[in-house]
Amino acid sequence: MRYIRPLSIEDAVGELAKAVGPAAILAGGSDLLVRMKGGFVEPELIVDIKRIGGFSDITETADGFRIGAAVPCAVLGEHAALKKAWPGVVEAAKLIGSKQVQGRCTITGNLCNASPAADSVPALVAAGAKAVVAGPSGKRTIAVETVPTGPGRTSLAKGEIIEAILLDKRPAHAGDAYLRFIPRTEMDIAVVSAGINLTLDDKGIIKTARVALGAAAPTVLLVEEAAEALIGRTLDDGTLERLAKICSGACRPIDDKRGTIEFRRKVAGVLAQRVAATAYKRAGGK
Amino acid sequence: MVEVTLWGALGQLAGGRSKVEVEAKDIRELFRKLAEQYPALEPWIEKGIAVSIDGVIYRDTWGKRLPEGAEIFLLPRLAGG
Amino acid sequence: MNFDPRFSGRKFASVGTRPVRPDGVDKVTGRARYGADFNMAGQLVGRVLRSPHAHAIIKKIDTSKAEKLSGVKAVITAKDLPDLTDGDAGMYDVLDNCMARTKALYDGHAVAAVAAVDARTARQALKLIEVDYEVLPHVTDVDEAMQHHAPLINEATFTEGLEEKPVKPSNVTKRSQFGHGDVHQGFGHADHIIERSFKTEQTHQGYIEPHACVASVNLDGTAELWVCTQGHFVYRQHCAQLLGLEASKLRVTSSEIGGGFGGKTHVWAEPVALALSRKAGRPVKLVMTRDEVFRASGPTSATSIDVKIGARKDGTITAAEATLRYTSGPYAGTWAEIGAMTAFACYKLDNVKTVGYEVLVNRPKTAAYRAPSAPMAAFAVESAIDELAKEIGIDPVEFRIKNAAQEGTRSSYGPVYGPIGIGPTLEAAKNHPHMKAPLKANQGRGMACGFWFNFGGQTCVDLNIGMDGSVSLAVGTVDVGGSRASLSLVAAEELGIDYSQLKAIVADTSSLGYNDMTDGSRGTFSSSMATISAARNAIKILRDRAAQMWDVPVDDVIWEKGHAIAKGEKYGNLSPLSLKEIAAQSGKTGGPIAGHSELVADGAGVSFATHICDIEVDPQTGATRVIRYTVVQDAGKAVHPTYVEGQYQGGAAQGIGWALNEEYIYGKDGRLQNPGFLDYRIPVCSDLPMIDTQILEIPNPNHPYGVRGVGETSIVPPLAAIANAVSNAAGVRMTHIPMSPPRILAAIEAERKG
Amino acid sequence: MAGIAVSTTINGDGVEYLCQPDETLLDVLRDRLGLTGAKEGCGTGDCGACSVIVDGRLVCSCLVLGAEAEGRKVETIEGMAHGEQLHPLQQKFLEHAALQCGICTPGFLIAAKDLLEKNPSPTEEEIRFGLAGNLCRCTGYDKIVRAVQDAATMMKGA
Repeated sequence: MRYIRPLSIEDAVGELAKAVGPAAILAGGSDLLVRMKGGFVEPELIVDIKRIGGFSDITETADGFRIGAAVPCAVLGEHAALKKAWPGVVEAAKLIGSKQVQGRCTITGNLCNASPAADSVPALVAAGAKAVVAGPSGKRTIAVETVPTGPGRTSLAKGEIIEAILLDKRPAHAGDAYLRFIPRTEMDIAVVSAGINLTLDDKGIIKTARVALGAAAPTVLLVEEAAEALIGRTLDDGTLERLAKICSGACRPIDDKRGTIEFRRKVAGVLAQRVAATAYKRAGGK
Repeated sequence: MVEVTLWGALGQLAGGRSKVEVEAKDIRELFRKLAEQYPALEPWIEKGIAVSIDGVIYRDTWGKRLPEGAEIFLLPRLAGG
Repeated sequence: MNFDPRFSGRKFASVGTRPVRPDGVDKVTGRARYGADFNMAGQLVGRVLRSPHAHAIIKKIDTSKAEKLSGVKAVITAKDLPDLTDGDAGMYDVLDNCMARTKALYDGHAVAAVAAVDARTARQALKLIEVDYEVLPHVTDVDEAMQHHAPLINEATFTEGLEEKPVKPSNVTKRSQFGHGDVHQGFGHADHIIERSFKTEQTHQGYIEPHACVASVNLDGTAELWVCTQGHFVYRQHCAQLLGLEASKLRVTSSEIGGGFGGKTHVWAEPVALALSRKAGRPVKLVMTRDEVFRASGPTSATSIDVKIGARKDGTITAAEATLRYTSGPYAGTWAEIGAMTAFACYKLDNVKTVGYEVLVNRPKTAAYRAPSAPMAAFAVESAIDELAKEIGIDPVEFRIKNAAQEGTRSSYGPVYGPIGIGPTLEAAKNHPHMKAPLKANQGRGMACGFWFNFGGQTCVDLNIGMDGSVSLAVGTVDVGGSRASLSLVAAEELGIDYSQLKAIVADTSSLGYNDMTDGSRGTFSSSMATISAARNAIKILRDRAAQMWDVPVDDVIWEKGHAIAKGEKYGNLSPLSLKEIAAQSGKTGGPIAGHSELVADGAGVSFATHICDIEVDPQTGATRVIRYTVVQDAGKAVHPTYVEGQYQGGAAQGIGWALNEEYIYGKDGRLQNPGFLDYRIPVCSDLPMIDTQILEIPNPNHPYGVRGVGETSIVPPLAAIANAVSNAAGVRMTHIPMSPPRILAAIEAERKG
Repeated sequence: MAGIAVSTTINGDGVEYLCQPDETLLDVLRDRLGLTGAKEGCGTGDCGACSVIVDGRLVCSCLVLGAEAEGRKVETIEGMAHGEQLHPLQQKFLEHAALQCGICTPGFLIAAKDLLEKNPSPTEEEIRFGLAGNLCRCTGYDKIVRAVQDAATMMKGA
């Protein structure tokens, strides 16, 4: 086993590309170290990306925000402009694990761990976030929902690293929100979750909408039909009811130690309603 | 002579009696005489049983005297947390 | 020595105050040493290989590859722990649980162990051990295990306690029965009868410190064991027996213990660590991982309980009956028996009958968990009591008060009660402001009562007075939650000195006589009795020494407020001698001054509690929130009230976790799916409100200060109190614990659909 | 395997050690440096008993590699008191009996210290959520929350 701490993205990509045995990228380590402890993975190479320039920074650009792959979730909550623009993304990131875990875990790691129940992912998908991927053949920018392809699997090729997550600049009358259901008040993995991002017109009519569900299928679900049900409407009771029905129907959950199929279906709809109400309010809707 | 009440399982071993009379001055004698009169009880006594004398439970005190007319109950020994 | 344990009704100077505990500073600075914090020179790392199967014959274990790995110093299997139990069935089960002999009986059952120079080598070595299993059908559910077609866990099991010996083996090891009167007749007199079936899932004590020990066996047959345990003397006996050592040559030191709650009352890994050390010829440190703690230590029983209670229109209970089925893991236990004894202990009943069945399943060996077996029985009974009150139309508190046991009541388990606290706790609950506080929408209030026996038992204490007048107190009951503070208070009280002059420690097994474990709420009850006795013995010596110093007859010397006083007008010119002054001269008046005591503490008074709680239920998701919680419990006498409150609060919190979210979840393959704190969900800080406590003091007549055990009763009522509150909040009767959101939501949906 | 040489600062003192790539900071603290105040309750970041502060961030030391401490500043329970002077949180934990078995106490104290440094006047709810990453099985948290409240008051007055 080898631990390295490259200072450049080129070095990191190079080491990963030429690695013979299993290699792991270490940012916050809150998933990797748990899997190593349980004996589920034994990487030959651990690439700690925290000292690569720019990886630990949040930068505000003309287009929006660039969140480095090694930025701990706690830092997202301390960034006033990001919190103001994307409260849903930030609250999702701040729900992962405990204060201790938030001091380490990253939204990029959350995405790449590819758990169907990842907290920040539905919020990022709803937000239309993009991932900047660096690899042996250069850089590309992809929609975050294309990263996880199944539980524990991603679309990243050997040697590829996500170096940052991009979030757009916010127009007027925009709001996002995220909620998850857990049995306790903290420390649990989402049993089911929902992230919604809305923009409204001056009259409070929903112009654009993105609705994402977590822990409802093998990967995060972007529910287009739910978005369509919202667009062109305000959040009246009928719309909310339709939203819940569509979200419940869109779920393809499983029975497991955290919840049942029936429970996840029902609660996905309930959460979608509650999240929509918060996002709508944040967007200035009344 | 003291009257001793046996709990369910023990009563069955004593031929279905829930109460038996024993001439005993203390717990040790009580155990010895019970084992003599009802041999099926012996392994249970060996494993350890508790004796309630007027509502107070004794576990290991052979020398405890059995007052005349006291209410005597045999109980299983318990585990605690 | 003659010791009068009767309650004397004295006034207290120290007892009842709240000083800082003697072990406090070590614990807030990180210096206190727990099981895993101790190391010996040359120590190896021990690790255990565990069965991945719920039930399997171990056909062959090949350890040769592991033995050849560089850095491996010993590999052991059951062969290295030969059967020395000499027909003691209970000890044989302990041995088999430490290391499976012919069959792996649950997911996590130990099958082999290694000692190596470091953790990585030990882990690698485990992977090199080849075990050839023949997987057998398994059963983990209590009701399924009782079915005729269920896989047999032990083919030699024929149910004990039946009128006729059964012809076929089964998974039921024992039937037990308690009660009096005629329930059939009693139900005939009832105007209302409630009959319900309940289920509770298996929970774990959830102590934060995993089992840990360092074992060192020497070539001369002596050995040392450092271990986190609730009873180092009991561990010594068990380990000595299983390893073939002489008890007095095995010195066991109890480390600070990071929680036990019953889970550290019998040996798990300690005999394995000793066997590894013996084979390797070096000390071995063995620390369980959290995964191992859940899979292979602990848990309480899973249960299935039927309850039937009948009452007249005026609210008098006429008959009560319960059938209780408790899992004991793959080995015989007496857990249903305890459940059957406690089930109706709170009530005055003319006709009562309880029947218990001990059921074998492919789960870890059941261990005691705080008032073991009582919470599940109370859940079933107190739920039915609440429902019955509602049906009759009586307030649930009044209904319980009307039927509460009192002094002179024949208990449902047999004996007649002395002075007891169930009535007073109910009256206190009734008059508590909590009962009248307003509730909001979707909130419900529930209450329930609980009972626990409390134990006494063998106890030994040494009290040594230094020449500077300071006092050291050596006790043998492990301090699990502040007992060194309470015992110091007791010694200070007897000697008439200041608490700060004392220091209490837990002595190792070679320094003090045998002590039973800290279980059954016996720690402070028993050791305070022995401490009082030891202090009084020391006072006899102090008086004698003072008499020497004054050259007066000892009978003229009395002990008062920490001083020897010469009694009588003729001694008017003799000013009292302090303990310090007497101690300073002890070298000249006969040597060191000490008080010793060994006794069996009998007469532990039974304990009762009543809890009230408010729960809010989200009707759309089944989520629950504990809004308010109040514990009322009889302590007899609270020696250190802050730690008594702590026991009340801690038990309530564990009960809340059990009621709402904690459960062992087994897959169809019989493997435990949630062996970690992520998915075995114990309450976190934000899950709970402040937990109010009210300490009642109804003196135990069999203790000089009136002390009763306080540790366990507080976990008994919460399951039922919360179930009753949820029922009142959501309008559905919950009969399955834990009341997790999916279960509550399913119940609400079923109710909606009719 | 050759060890990784790490140079770091622990409780203000420069410390150098060698560790293996898969060794956690908790392993290093406990097994190599003899700082056993941080406890391993789970090894998976679910109990908080191993809490330490690294460069001003509260973390579980079981989820940090020993190698990652290079050039960092690590604070552990052993550095909380100053000489003979207990930290106000330590004092208040003692006075309120906010510990029974005490195994979770070092982690709670470190987490509470971090909480009060970031939020000197937390509400009860903020304390409860701030400490939700630390499990206690003995106390029901009541006395812990009260001790933190009292310490916050004391520290503001100081």
